[in-house]
Amino acid sequence: MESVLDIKQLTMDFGGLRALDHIDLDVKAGEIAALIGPNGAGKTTFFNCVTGIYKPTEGDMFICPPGKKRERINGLKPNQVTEKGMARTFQNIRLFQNMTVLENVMMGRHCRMRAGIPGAILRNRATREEEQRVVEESYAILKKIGLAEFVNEFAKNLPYGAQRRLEIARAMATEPFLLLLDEPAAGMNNQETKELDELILRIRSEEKISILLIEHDMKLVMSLSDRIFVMDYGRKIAQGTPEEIKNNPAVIKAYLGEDIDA
Amino acid sequence: MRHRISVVALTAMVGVFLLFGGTALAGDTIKLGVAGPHSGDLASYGIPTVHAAELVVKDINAKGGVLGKKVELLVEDDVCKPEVATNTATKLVGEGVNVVLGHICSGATKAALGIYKEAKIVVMSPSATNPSLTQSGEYPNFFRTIASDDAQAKLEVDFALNTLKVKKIAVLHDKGDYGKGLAEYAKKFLEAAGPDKAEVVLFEGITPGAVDYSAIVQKIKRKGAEAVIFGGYHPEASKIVTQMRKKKMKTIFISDDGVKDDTFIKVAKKYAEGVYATGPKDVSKNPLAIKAREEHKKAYGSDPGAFYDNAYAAALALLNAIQKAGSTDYDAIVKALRTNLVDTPLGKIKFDKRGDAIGVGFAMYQVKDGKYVEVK
Amino acid sequence: MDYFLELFLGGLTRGSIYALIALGYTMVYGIIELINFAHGEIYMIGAFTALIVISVLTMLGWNQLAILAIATLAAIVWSSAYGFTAEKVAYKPLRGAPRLSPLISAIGVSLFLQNYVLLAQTSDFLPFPNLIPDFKFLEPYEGIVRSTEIVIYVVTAAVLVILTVLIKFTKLGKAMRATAQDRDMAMLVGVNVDRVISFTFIVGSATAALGGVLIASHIGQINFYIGFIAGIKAFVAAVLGGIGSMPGAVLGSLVLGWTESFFTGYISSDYEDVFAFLFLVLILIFRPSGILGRANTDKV
Amino acid sequence: MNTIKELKKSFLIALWFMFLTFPIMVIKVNTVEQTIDWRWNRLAMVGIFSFFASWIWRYLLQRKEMGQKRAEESETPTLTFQQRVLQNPKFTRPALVVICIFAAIFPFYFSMYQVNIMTTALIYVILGLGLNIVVGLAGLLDLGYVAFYAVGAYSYALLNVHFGMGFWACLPIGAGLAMLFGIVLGFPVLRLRGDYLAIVTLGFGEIIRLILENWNEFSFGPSGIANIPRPGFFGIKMSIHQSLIYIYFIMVAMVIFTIFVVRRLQDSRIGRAWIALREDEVACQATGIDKTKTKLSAFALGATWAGMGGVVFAAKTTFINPASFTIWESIMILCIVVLGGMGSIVGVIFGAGILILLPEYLRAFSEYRMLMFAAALVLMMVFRPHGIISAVRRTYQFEGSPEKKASS
Repeated sequence: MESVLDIKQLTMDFGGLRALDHIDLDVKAGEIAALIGPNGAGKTTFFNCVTGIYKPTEGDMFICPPGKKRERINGLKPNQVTEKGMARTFQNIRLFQNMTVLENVMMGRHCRMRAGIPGAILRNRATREEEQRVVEESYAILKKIGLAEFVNEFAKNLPYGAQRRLEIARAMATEPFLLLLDEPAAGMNNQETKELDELILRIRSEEKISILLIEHDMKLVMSLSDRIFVMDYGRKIAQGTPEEIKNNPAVIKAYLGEDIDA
Repeated sequence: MRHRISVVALTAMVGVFLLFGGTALAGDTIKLGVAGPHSGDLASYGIPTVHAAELVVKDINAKGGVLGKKVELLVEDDVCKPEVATNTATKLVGEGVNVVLGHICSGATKAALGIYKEAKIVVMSPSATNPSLTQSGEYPNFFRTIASDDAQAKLEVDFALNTLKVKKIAVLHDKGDYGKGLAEYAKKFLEAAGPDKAEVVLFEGITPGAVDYSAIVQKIKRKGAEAVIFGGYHPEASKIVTQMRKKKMKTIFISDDGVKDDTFIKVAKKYAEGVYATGPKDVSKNPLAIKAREEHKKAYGSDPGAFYDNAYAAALALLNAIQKAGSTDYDAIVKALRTNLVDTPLGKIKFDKRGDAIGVGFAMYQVKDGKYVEVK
Repeated sequence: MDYFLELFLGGLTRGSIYALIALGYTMVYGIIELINFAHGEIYMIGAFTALIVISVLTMLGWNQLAILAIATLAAIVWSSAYGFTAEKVAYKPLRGAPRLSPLISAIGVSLFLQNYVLLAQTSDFLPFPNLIPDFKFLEPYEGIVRSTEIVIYVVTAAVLVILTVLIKFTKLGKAMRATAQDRDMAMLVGVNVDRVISFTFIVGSATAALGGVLIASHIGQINFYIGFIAGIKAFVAAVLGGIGSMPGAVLGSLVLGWTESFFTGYISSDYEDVFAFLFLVLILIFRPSGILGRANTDKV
Repeated sequence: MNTIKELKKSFLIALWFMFLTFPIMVIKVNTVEQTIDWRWNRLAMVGIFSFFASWIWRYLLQRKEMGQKRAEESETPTLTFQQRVLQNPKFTRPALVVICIFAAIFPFYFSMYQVNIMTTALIYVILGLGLNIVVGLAGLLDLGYVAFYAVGAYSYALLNVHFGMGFWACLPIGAGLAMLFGIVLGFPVLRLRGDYLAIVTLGFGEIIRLILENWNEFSFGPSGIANIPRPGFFGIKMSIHQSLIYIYFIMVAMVIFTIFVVRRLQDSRIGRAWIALREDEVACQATGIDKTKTKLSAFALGATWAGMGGVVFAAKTTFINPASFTIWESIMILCIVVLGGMGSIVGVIFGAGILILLPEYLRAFSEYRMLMFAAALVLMMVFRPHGIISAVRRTYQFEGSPEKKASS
């Protein structure tokens, strides 16, 4: 199967500190992959490098959107990465707090819209139609994610679980082929986690979006993922199916060793 | 619907009435407008003019007024800002002022003059020294009782070259309207004197309000200037003089009437000794000047401030012109100003075609024993 | 070479003067991220208080050193009081308000204090006596450097050292650093944030007052407007060095002072400030957080 | 019991303020005669005043806190009274009609002076609305906004002096030049954040002013440019009063135009991007918004309006010099935006009205006018930290939207 994301030998140094050490990772089309590891292993740094927020020290990053040519994405700005079709969420929720739920989703559509300043001022037909289309589409996304009831609420007034889901909705509005979810279940209760599980599966099956997620909730990871990558101290220590990972001695050491120390 | 039309018609009528009514009503008093900075950091240059006008008007009203009418004062603040000055001017014109005493700063004066010119109102400033105000011919309604910057610069340059016989001169200014204009004239006159007679070794603007001027002082020293001609006000002058003297530099310091202020001596203290500054001719012997001074002390309990004599003279000249003209008609007043000599604290004056006072001049002063003394 | 040395010392004087004001700026900013526009006015109040005390005591015929000590003390006390009060009245009710609201409030305080001094005292420039006696050992070098200047250098350095010690090694300093890092967290671990902020204002104002006395006796005159101009320059210096950092504030001030001095000396004072600002822009383009500022990337 | 406690508190505060103001209020040294005025009566006044003021202060603060608590406790976010009024068409339509009529007949009812200061206020309305794009919507703190105002004013003045160009030709040129300056200056600095951006823009504002002051050959230096013509009307010669009324109407038209444009901009794709940028830069980029382009567009558009305002300013005053473009001017415009309510058009209009007309109408208090103005600034910020009028976000109409089902 074709890889939609292919990372080779990714390395990131902060001053003298090596946060990522020659990481290889790939996500196949239609796959749900998970990136796990103890705190401080470098998972979020990895996301930040891939999405263009950090400039990696070494390594190559390629994407291959379905039906398009394979492309190197080193040096692209975050917004360009998003335009290419990779959208992400954040570990510490980063919504536009003082905008409504609908507007948050509409923001995701920004890079798929064309209207410029003259269009905004003149409000010609094309602009009006585009605007209306985006409103309808965004509402449709909200309905799908189950946030329709909050549509005109300010994002900051949403319950926690709903905020996490809104971030996913916003990311989906950018029409990605790959979603990068940074701890989507953090802080959620069992019920919410279950709903999230279903949502992620639905996104894959209905929208044909591949997913790479960072998660600490092992139950969720094991039930969702096709493949799992494990990181510790900036290195990739294992990769494989959930079954393989469960029995991998290096992984057990990384996790349990930490527990014993503590 | 019909009701609305009548409202509009009424509105328009009232509007027209107000538009033309304003000037028609003014007739029972002679209105003298006084405009200048009466608040803010330049207030100390504007308030003495208000005092002068108040005293002159009180005096004249006590004697029966002008043309049998009482004189009324309209005092408005312009903070020395051009945009506020236009507000002030429109306010005064709207209130039907006959003549205006002011404004104080050249910039504000220029901004306001157009409005007075259109309304055919004579304006006389006691302090706006910018040469183009009279020399450009743009402002036929403008008069002043102070000599212009170029006259002052000429005096400074002549004094430096002929009396002090210095050759290497540094010209400094404070980058302001007044200071830079003056410095430019000084430079022009120095260059006109020829390279064998005078050499401008330095021409630079300093940053007003800076905490330290040692760099520019070192530069003066390095360029070997024998004298400094400075255009600007006393706060910067005293800082520069103090730093020069502290560095044991004996360079002669010549400046303008922005420095010929007692505050300069108070601030620079012993370092002020020997500094030259130009200022209006010494009028301490003029009986009217003595009278004006006494009146001020009696009314306000203090010595008068900057431009007081000039303002007193301007107020007298304006009201005298109305009396002589026999009306508040613009052309008549202008003619009267140009033809009739009037007795003022500055001496007997009248005005030339451009609006400069004939008989008002500058003299050179030097600080001696903590006092400005005229150099003969 | 002499010329260079003179310009260097002139720049050092200017820089030290900016530093005395910039230190307070940077402290307040470090704690509550407020550009305290009124800081320059606190410095002005310090100078005025000192002048009033000096005049009164001189009339009573006290000895010069005693006057110097008491005037400085009074300036520190009252400046601190003004800084403390301004914080309580105009900034504290605005915690949690939009970020720009305290800035406007600070502008209001600045304007208020200017006009308050203008009305209560005078708009004129007042002479400020030179309180620092001429040191005997400096006589041979009088043309180059004066005792006031030496005192300014020494005091600036001393203030920097004292403040650094205060922040690094005392309990209060620890609380200040904690508050600067994360106010909510500091509150949770039991730091009395209100008190820490008040204290910061008091220390910052005291530094400004010290600057007020020294600078005024160096320049020899004060009026109600000196705070504004000096405040803007000090603010620029603090940003140049990396706002929030104390050594940065001093370094930024010195760099600014030297820039101005050498530019005036070797090129022209016409464009002195233009150059100073251009220099600032250039430095910030290449070091967006100032010379010593920590690169403050958002935690993602 | 409570009252006694309050009394004691106020008493202590009064004592504190008496201590605080003691040296500056009470002692005045007469340097000429070497005497000291002890103005004790002032101390008593300060004490009495602060005693009562502290009482009122605490009462108002309490009320403000209670209001906040109530807003937090209620489940559904309730609109404030003022927001409800502003959104209710039953109120806004008649109000708009009244305002329009008033604006139309204003110059005929009131004196030239009133028209003049109203025109000034209107200039500041468009300056405020322009800066509102930069600060209020895009969240970029710009302390050098006056630079673009100066560019507009000087482009008209200089084009007129050298090429005799008229007001109407210069209006778009001035706006365009200001926009160009916005782009050129914005490009290198817009990657700076928050207060660093503020200080760099402040620097640029000062640089422009200092260049105008020093470069005589180009700008005529500090003595400025005089006799700039007022706008013409098909070559008809007008008296000053008439042309002031004419400028007034030009300004009314420009304000309407500005409101129209800004409203449309802020409800558009680009406007949403500005607001998102203000809310969270990182998330903004991650959702595919080009940070640089978006910031630059806000900066340039803001500058354009300043340029337009500058051209009108030059035409109205007929005289300009660099002293009109100091940092205080930038600060005033910033105050208008923040005081009015960031991001709110109505707020900015109110802000400009208050900050520009207040000092004019406070002329009656002569020397106390700036003191009162400063106090007003602080008080308004303390009691209305979000500005006079807070921005209201638009709601959208779509299939199945709650508003459509049950419009309230």
